[in-house]
Amino acid sequence: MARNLGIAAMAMELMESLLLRKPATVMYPIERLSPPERFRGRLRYDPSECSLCGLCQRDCPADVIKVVRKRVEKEDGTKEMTGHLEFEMDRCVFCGQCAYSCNKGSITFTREFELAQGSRDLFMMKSESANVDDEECDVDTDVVP
Amino acid sequence: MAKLSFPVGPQHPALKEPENLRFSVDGELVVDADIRIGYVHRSIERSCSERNYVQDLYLCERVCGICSNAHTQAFCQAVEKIAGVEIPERAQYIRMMMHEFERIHSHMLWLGVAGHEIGFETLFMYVWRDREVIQDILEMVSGNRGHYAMTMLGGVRYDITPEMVTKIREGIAFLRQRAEHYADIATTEATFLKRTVDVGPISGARCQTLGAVGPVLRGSGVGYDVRRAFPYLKYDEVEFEVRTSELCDVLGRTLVRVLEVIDACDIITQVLDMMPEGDITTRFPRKVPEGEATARVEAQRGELIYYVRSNGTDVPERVKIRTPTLANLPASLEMVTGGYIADIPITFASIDPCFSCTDRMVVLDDVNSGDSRTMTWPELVKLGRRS
Amino acid sequence: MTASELIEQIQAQYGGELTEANASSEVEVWVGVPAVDVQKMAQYIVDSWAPVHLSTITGNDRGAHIDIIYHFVADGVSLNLRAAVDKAVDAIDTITPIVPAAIMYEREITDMFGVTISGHPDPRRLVLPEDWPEGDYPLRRDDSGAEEGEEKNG
Amino acid sequence: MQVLTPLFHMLIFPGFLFLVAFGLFASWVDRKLIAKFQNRVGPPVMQPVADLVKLMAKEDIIPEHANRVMFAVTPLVALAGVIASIIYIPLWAPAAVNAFEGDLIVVIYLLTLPAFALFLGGWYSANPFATIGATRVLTQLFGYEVPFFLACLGPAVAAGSWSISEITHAQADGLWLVTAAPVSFIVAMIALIGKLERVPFDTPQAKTEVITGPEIEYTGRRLAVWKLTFLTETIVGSALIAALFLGGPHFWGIPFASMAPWLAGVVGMIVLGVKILLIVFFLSLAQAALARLRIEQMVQWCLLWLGIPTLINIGVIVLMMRQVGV
Repeated sequence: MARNLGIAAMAMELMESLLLRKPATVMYPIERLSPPERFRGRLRYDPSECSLCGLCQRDCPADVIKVVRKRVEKEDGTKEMTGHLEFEMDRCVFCGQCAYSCNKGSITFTREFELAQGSRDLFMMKSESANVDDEECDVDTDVVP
Repeated sequence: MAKLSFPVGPQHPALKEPENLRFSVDGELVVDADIRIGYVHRSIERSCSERNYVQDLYLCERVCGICSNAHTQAFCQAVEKIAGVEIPERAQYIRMMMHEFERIHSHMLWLGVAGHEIGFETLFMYVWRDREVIQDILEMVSGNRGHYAMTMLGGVRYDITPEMVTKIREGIAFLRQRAEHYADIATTEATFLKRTVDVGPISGARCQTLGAVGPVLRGSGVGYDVRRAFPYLKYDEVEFEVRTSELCDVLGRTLVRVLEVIDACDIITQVLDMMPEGDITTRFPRKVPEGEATARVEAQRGELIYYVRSNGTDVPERVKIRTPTLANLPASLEMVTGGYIADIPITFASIDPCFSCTDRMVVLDDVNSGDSRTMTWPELVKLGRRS
Repeated sequence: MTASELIEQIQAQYGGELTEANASSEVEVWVGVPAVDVQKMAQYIVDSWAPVHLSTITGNDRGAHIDIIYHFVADGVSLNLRAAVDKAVDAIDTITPIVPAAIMYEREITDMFGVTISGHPDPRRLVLPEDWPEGDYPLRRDDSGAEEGEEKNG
Repeated sequence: MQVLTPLFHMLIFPGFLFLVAFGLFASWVDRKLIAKFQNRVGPPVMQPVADLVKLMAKEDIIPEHANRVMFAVTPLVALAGVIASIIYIPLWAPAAVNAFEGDLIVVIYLLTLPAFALFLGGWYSANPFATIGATRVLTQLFGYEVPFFLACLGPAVAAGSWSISEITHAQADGLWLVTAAPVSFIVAMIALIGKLERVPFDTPQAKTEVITGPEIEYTGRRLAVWKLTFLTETIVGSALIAALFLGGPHFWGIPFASMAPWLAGVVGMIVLGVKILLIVFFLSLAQAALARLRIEQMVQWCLLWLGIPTLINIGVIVLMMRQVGV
């Protein structure tokens, strides 16, 4: 007898869904949900603080980031490091390790999630150049951040 | 009717991942079963010994999409053991919470799939609808619905804020109530019982002999749970029961899983009550001293074991992963033999198979062409980037 | 049972033959035996502490030899049994008849390291395709797997 | 005209076109209902049409080892069987397009055709899944066909006729026959689920086991014909049950006799349409609330819980007829 109770309970729940409940479906492009605060969406790189230390490249599991460094000697004799970062965003797994490793806060993840592009080339990103006045990067590379 | 060779997979709607099962059937009865794995190799063990520990963390996380946190937990546990690093208490509790969150989401996912396998689509829809609650919690805590990147070497990445605690408590209360409801459905719905009672029978002793783990073992009455047998994190401080069932069939495994969801909810409540304030990370050396260690973790599907050997550099010498599904395969083949064809999907599903986990290893092989060859990385890249 | 008790028991039985025996924690033991003694040792473990759970078998290429580590759980203690297989011999006895759970793991070892498991009841390939070239073992460090020319990560 | 009228009935109304149109609508109702039961949104009303058009446009493949003739002919036979049977079912008051004493037997026979055709189509597809599905179709046939026949026997005995139109007519003023044969009515509904191969009796087509079974090798137009067969069979089967047990197009208080013929026809159609949709509602509810049974469970359960009660029901009817009539 208990067996048929299960069917009755199920039927009750079905009728409840039919008559009382709003569909659980979110009608996506029309209805939008906002991702939570910690969501890791589009990567944003801010070269102004970047020290070109290369920790992000070292820790990136998908090998997305490439740090290109160049050392230039200025006219007044002082040295300066300049360079830029290259991102192959189609390989990014959005683990957030680069942002976590970066102790300058140069890399952050935004909450933007609609990242589809029509062609692979659009995923290849080259940053503006970052200039570092002090030559050495003051990073303890022996400790996992 | 003559004996028919009946293939299931590599592509079959009952299997969510490619794997080839071969059955000899006599009418509707299965007389012999064999399995061919290896369709989703991703070279993970080898790759692990070619990347540094931080990168490996994310690689291990991607062994499996469902039990990703269990994999990082096991990997970190092994590496931290070698390095002799003790992580802060708060981090341990947060890890434990993630572990149990994941158990809830995985078991609910499984229950839905089980419903789908026996043609009970409504159960699938309802369970997955309710599962959104735990997914939202996971997303809120870690920023992602899967591959949470929460567990780090030396701690966890994100802290739990007081607002989150309130939301988690609400969500957990709801999930607990739903899990109880599904336990009721599973034990009283006539058609569900018809498809699960005495299906895929295997005795507890036989399970032990064949090395089965997790809910498969516990569904046959053997109470081996790594959380109790080899307590890790703070599992020796929370109260929970190792759920077993003497039914030894698909229903037994179902009940164990549903009851574990209820337990997981209780564990999370306890963790929220016990969690101390404090740091969530500690300094972790990049170069891990020479040594070796194993780590066992009770992933949702059963005992997950990692073996890590380090050689003093920042790259491990060897990482060995044994996922629960591989341990459960011999038992599952025995379960389907002697049963009906109709029961193959649900019986296989009852071990909660994850073939991507099972296959993690080495080969990149062009199956279609027939002639086997290893693709070099540049070739693969070329193949992948054909746009 | 604690780890030290387990070591004492094993040493009392096989003291001289062990290549290593130490406890890494209260519930974990590492024991080493010569490769030829693996069957004997497995039989002893099963007889002494049944039911024994075999978690997995790990292979590891250590240069001149290949480490085969059997991860048992015996009576609440994690018992790791190590046997070093010399690459010149490249074979080890099966323990599947004694511990049926080993069947998949031993096939995996053969696939990945090319170590012949003598007496294995089902010596087919497990994860590699049937037409995989003989003598090419993905997890061996010396002669196979990724070649130097292949890029590591990009 | 004498040639054209039957053609019109066959192809347009109430035959092919009407059946397909109403079938598609009922299929939308069915899908929408299931979606609502499952707390989803469900498809828009034109979705079944779009599905059909998509299938029509797709590539048509005949497997290399299949028997080409059988493979091609069986879906058409199945569809033809279903469409032919609508001629004998009264869709509007007072009678069907064509009626004769004994047409009930013909309709039951015609409604069995799809199952046989499905078996043959699957058997000649040369695919292990299709073979297993095909044998399941036949096995299942024994499970539901006998109870279905017995269930239809109840109203026939009660009304004292083997003509569906006559049986419907007998309910015009009096009580519906569901009151005389309640068990037969329930049994007929359950057997209809088996006929339509829906959950819980969708074993022959079980997606997770045999991947739509006999239909597995069918693609494009031929698959569309199979889909149409089941769409139309839903309508015909429901209309048959409505005619036998629920008074067909009749409803208490609607004076068909005093209406203009065209008005009576339209009202009758609407009444019957509502009744058919109610039966579809029942089908959807069963699909949403239950899991798929195994084939041997299905046969055992049907013969035990459908066959025997129907026999008892018929016995009761015969006894009552004796009491009242003699």
